[in-house]
Amino acid sequence: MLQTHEISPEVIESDKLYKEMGLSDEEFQLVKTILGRRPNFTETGIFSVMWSEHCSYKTSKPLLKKFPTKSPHVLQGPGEGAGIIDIGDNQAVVFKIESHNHPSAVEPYQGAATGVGGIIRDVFSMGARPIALLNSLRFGNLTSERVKYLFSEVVNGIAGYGNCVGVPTVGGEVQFDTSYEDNPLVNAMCVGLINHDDIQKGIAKGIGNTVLYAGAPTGRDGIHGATFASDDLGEDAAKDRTAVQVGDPFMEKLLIEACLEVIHSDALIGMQDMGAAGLTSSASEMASKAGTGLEMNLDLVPQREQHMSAYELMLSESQERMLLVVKQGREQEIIEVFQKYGLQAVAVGKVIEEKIFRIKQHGEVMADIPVDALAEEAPVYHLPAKEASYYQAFQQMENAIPSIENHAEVLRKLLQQPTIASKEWVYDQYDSMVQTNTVVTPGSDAAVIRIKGTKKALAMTTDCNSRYIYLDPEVGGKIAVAEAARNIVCSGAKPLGLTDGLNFGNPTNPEVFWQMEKSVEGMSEACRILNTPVISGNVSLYNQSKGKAVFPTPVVGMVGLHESLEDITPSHFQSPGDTIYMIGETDIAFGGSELQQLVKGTYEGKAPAIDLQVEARRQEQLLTAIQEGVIVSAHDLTEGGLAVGLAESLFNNTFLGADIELTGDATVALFSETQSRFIVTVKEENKARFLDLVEDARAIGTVTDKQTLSISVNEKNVIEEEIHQLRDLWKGAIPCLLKSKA
Amino acid sequence: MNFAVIMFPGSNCDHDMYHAVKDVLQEEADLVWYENSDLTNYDAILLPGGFSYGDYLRSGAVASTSNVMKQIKEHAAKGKPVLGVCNGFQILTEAGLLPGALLRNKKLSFMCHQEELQVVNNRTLFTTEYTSGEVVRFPIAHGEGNYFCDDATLQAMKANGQIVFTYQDNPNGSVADIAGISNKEGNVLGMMPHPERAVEALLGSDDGLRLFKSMVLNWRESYVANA
Amino acid sequence: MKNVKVHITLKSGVLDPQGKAIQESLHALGYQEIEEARVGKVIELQVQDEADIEARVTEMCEKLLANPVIEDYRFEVEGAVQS
Amino acid sequence: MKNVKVHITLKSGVLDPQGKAIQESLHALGYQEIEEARVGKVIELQVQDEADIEARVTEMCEKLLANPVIEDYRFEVEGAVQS
Ligand SMILES: Nc1ncnc2c1ncn2[C@@H]1O[C@H](COP(=O)(O)OP(=O)(O)O)[C@@H](O)[C@H]1O
Ligand SMILES: [Mg+2]
Repeated sequence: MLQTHEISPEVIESDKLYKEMGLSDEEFQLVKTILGRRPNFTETGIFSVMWSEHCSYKTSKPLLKKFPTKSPHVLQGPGEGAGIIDIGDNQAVVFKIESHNHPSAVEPYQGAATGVGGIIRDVFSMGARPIALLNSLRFGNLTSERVKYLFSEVVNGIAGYGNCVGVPTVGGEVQFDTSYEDNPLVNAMCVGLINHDDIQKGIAKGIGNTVLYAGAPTGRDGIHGATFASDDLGEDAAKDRTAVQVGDPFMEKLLIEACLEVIHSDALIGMQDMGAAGLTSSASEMASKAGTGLEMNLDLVPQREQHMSAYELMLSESQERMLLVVKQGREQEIIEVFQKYGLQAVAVGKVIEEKIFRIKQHGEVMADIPVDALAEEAPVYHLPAKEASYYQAFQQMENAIPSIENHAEVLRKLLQQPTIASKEWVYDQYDSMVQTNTVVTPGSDAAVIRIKGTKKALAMTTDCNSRYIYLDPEVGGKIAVAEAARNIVCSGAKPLGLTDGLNFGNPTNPEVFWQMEKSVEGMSEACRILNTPVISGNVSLYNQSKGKAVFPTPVVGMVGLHESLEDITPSHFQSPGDTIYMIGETDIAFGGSELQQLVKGTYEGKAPAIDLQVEARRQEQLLTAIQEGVIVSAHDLTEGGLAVGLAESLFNNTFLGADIELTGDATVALFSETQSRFIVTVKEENKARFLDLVEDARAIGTVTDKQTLSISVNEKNVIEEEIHQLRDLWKGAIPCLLKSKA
Repeated sequence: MNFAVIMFPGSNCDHDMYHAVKDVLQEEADLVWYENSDLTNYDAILLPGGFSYGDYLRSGAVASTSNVMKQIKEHAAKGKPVLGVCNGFQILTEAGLLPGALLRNKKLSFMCHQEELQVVNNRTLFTTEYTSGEVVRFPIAHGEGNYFCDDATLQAMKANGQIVFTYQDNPNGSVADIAGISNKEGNVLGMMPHPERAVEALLGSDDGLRLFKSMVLNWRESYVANA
Repeated sequence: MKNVKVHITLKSGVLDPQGKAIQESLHALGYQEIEEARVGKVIELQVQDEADIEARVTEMCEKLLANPVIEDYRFEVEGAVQS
Repeated sequence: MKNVKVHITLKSGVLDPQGKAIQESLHALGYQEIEEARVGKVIELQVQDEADIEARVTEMCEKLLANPVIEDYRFEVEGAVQS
């Protein structure tokens, strides 16, 4: 740990201490130019956190510009705590995703818990009531004790926090792959609901107005967490104790209620949560956005520990803290609201005209920095990209069909692959129903939350198949967006927009930067064609350990709108006699597939192809058919292909089965991961209308009451399995892996 | 009928309870902050679920020592209905209004899903709209719902008909599959499953609605009888 | 200022699922020698000096810190044991 | 058979929301004399006699019982203190 008391500016420069804090030589020179002098210790710390990737997006900014962010419905795009989309009737939906990868690698319970806490604050700081949580998780294989520990504790931490604050955790995804062995990914998404008139911004306007600090006192938690999150995870990460932040969901619950009460006061000017880089980033960003300056007296900041230095107070990442700007003279009415909930709120500074960020402690000026230098004027890098060396080789590979002897046995094995297996062990630990709005609980394509007092509902999902993105970042990026939209459409909703969580390795590695660039381009194109603007997001880089990057994992969190509750469509089959249709043709697509992993133990070749125009058309037609009421159930086909999709459609019921007849190559028909495909069920009387509305549909069988999955290909029976046996394998896989000894 | 839904710091099913009574059942209800509250004019008191005081120390422990408990005890002593759900149940046992205690679930983890319950006693103020032995579906959502009491207490409860709901497929290790119990007089009910989450078919079950309806009908009967 | 340690344990006869889980994982890790594991709590209080500290702490335990239905407690005031 | 008590406490500086809640509710109950409350765990193990019991328990603490990132531990083997 760096010494925190008075190291002189000269020593900081001569001993290059700024490097330990994360500033490069050039960046330090730039700081000197901006200040016209050497920065002192506190200032060096402030610059280093504000110019870290986490706060400044210095290497990803040029890429993020590629995302389409506008549409008539977007009320707030990227830039604030969270994005906002209009859903009519004076209401809007607010959402954002955030990563907490490195903290979770060190202390999985608290890392995940504080990740949830942070994203909730992002949403209610906009003035929205948090109504749902989702997550997207990546771990190594469930064979090592460490991975099992990380997985269990991350889930436990998400549950511990989310359940206590009373926001239902309604969905998410978990995938397992060797590349995440030491560097798990923990992304949390929060969705909120807001009335248009309640929208808040994190701005420090009005010279002379008061800066109010609310919530938990500041301790030494997570000092340098922001730079830590932007750095390679060293071998000795577990020893980096100061980076561990501990969450208090009870405090957060009180903070939610107090903040949502305070927004109704016209004394409130702006509000922002203290996230990464704590007091430093919230205060300087609020001023920068308002074109003002800000002065703070650290002696007034509530402190949990003794003798905290200015450096520590400014950089602490203690949780459950908010910064408010309040009209001068009206502080007391705001303070009283916090007091009702037993929370501290104290004036710690004021808005000043001079565009300076000035910090005082013990009567001395500890930092005096031009505000814009910290935020808008942070350096931006255009890093070189280089096509990954494996890429051309993969592109040259033929679309081969894995050779399989026993298709039924392969289906049983696929259902036990942890990425495909039931995630009930995970989501049963989450309170998915609190707030009594959850119409579709975890276990379907998308979760659905009704909006009380209206006939509307919101669908939400997180998706990202990082194997495809590894094989072909551009195509994989398109697929990630398309898959999320497919899940939303299957639930009967129209996709509104998305939030992205970009998780990559070290961007200074040109091949990693190429993965970033290409996947962002692919995602952007899909966003344009599918009409889903990006309204918020998060970047997490340096996800690697022992020099090897994780699979490129740009997670998509998407939200859609049901105009009517009647449109809510289950993903599972519902009643015997319904006809099962497949929408879309099947071709040979095994690159990055679960079957490839099963047979070859690796991912290679081309990613499945995707035609976004076809995708868009099928989604539109399916949604129209759902809205006309001719669809009983709808499910998209993803990992494991048609056979897995059919089995999944039967697991929710104890009395149904299916008879399926297919043609062509059995392995392709059953397990290919061809994109843009759906299976839907339709009642006899609606078949004609369905076929009028949906072009690429073909009947493949019927729902039965036999409780078996029976599939024949070219009139030869290849699968004849009892549903309950398949279900037991699928449900038991993850609990079984967690119990078994490595 | 006039319901008070008590809000403690950290309660998080308070609005759900309110919604069930006010919007679905269409009875009078207020959300009542635990401090400085006057409960004398309410006909029934509802203690909602959540994590009062973060469930730190023991779930329900801190809330059970708050001043409002005195009024709740007085209300109960008059024979008026008190319903505690989930954290509310934990508060009632901690406060001594109901026997026993709630330990951590046998499998240690929090669990949330629908469970089947059997209505064991349909003669309480809360269950007359059910038939005896009927099986209903309510969601559970708890980490500490493993009901415990000593053997003597269990025998006494059985003899008095205090076991109101049992699990068909015990999820948490509760003694005698207990999901909900009443006091001897039958006017205080504590249960881990959430009836307020089971009042609309849209959300998976409306079996809980009859619990609230029972409260209203029984109140009307005694009100009309006394009038 | 006095340092008071309140030890809270589950009554014997009350099932301790957490203790059981610890015992099982220790066995799984190869520590077969563990016959039993039970988990208790220690609440460490810093208390301002006063005459009847032991009576006061006893009260706190009865009112809040321990649940007599399932738990036993004892405490030490800076070394001196009191139960 | 030996009785081993493993005491697990949060490292100093680590937020202890539980302790804070206990302190506040003791205040609310009128025990203003409480300056601080912190919560720790005690795991009581019954261990079969063996030579290297202390080394083995140290291992158990490191591997399972304590979380070295945020917790400290110490243990006593039937009276003999070992940290
Ligand atoms: N981490 C998680 N948290 C909550 N729910 C999850 C999680 N992982 C998976 N689920 C749920 O399991 C179901 C299946 O997930 P997944 O296989 O990823 O679906 P899909 O392929 O349709 O996106 C979804 O309903 C999802 O919400
Ligand atoms: Mg799906």
